[in-house]
Amino acid sequence: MACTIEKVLADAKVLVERLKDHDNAAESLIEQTTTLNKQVESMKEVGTGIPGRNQEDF
Amino acid sequence: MACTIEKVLADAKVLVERLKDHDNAAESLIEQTTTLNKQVESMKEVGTGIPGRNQEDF
Amino acid sequence: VAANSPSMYSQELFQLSQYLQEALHREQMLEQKLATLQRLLANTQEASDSSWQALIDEDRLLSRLE
Amino acid sequence: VAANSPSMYSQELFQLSQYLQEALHREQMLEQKLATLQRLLANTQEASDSSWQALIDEDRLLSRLE
Repeated sequence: MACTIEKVLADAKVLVERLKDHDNAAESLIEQTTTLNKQVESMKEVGTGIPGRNQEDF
Repeated sequence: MACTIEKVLADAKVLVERLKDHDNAAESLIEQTTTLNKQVESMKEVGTGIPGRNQEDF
Repeated sequence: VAANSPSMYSQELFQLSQYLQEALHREQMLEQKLATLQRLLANTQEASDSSWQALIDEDRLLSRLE
Repeated sequence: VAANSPSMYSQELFQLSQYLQEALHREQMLEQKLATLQRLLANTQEASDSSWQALIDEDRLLSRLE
């Protein structure tokens, strides 16, 4: 394709749109990871299940 | 700053460099997440600790 | 800078076009990695859900035994 | 297209400059999110390590009781 300013402008426009989409995708990843983090933290708090036992007992 | 082709070229160059760096950062995130995934999968396999008990017993 | 010089603009347009192609390519690679992260996190969440549910079930069982 | 027309190139250069500024800004926002993800994953790994270690310790204790 001829190297024109129109082609360059079109590429720049596409690049901006893709960066917006993937910035939004990264935001979703943060939400996903936050949910996972909360559950893993809760499991750490609960311990491994035997009632009355603390991890400090080991 | 004057809107010159040199400024535009400089910006484009910076953009390419940052995209490379952050593509590498994303690769590190994949390694980090893979490690976490393996551990969480192992914990699922091990169960919650009482020997001889299977999760199917519930 | 001779603003009306076609050959200078052609060189710079070419360089600019190269940068933008490289930026688009690199951005696509980054996007693929984000998609991979999404899948890995989903799998990890699923495994964590299993363990969490097992803790809850065990707790209910032990409560009934008390 | 009149290749030697300064005013056309000025308009397009301006638009191009705008796009690149927006791309740089958006890319910085994305980079911040990647940094946040790195921290969240590190915290999650730490909590998971604790639970994993507790499982190992419990297993050792139960082995000695048998």
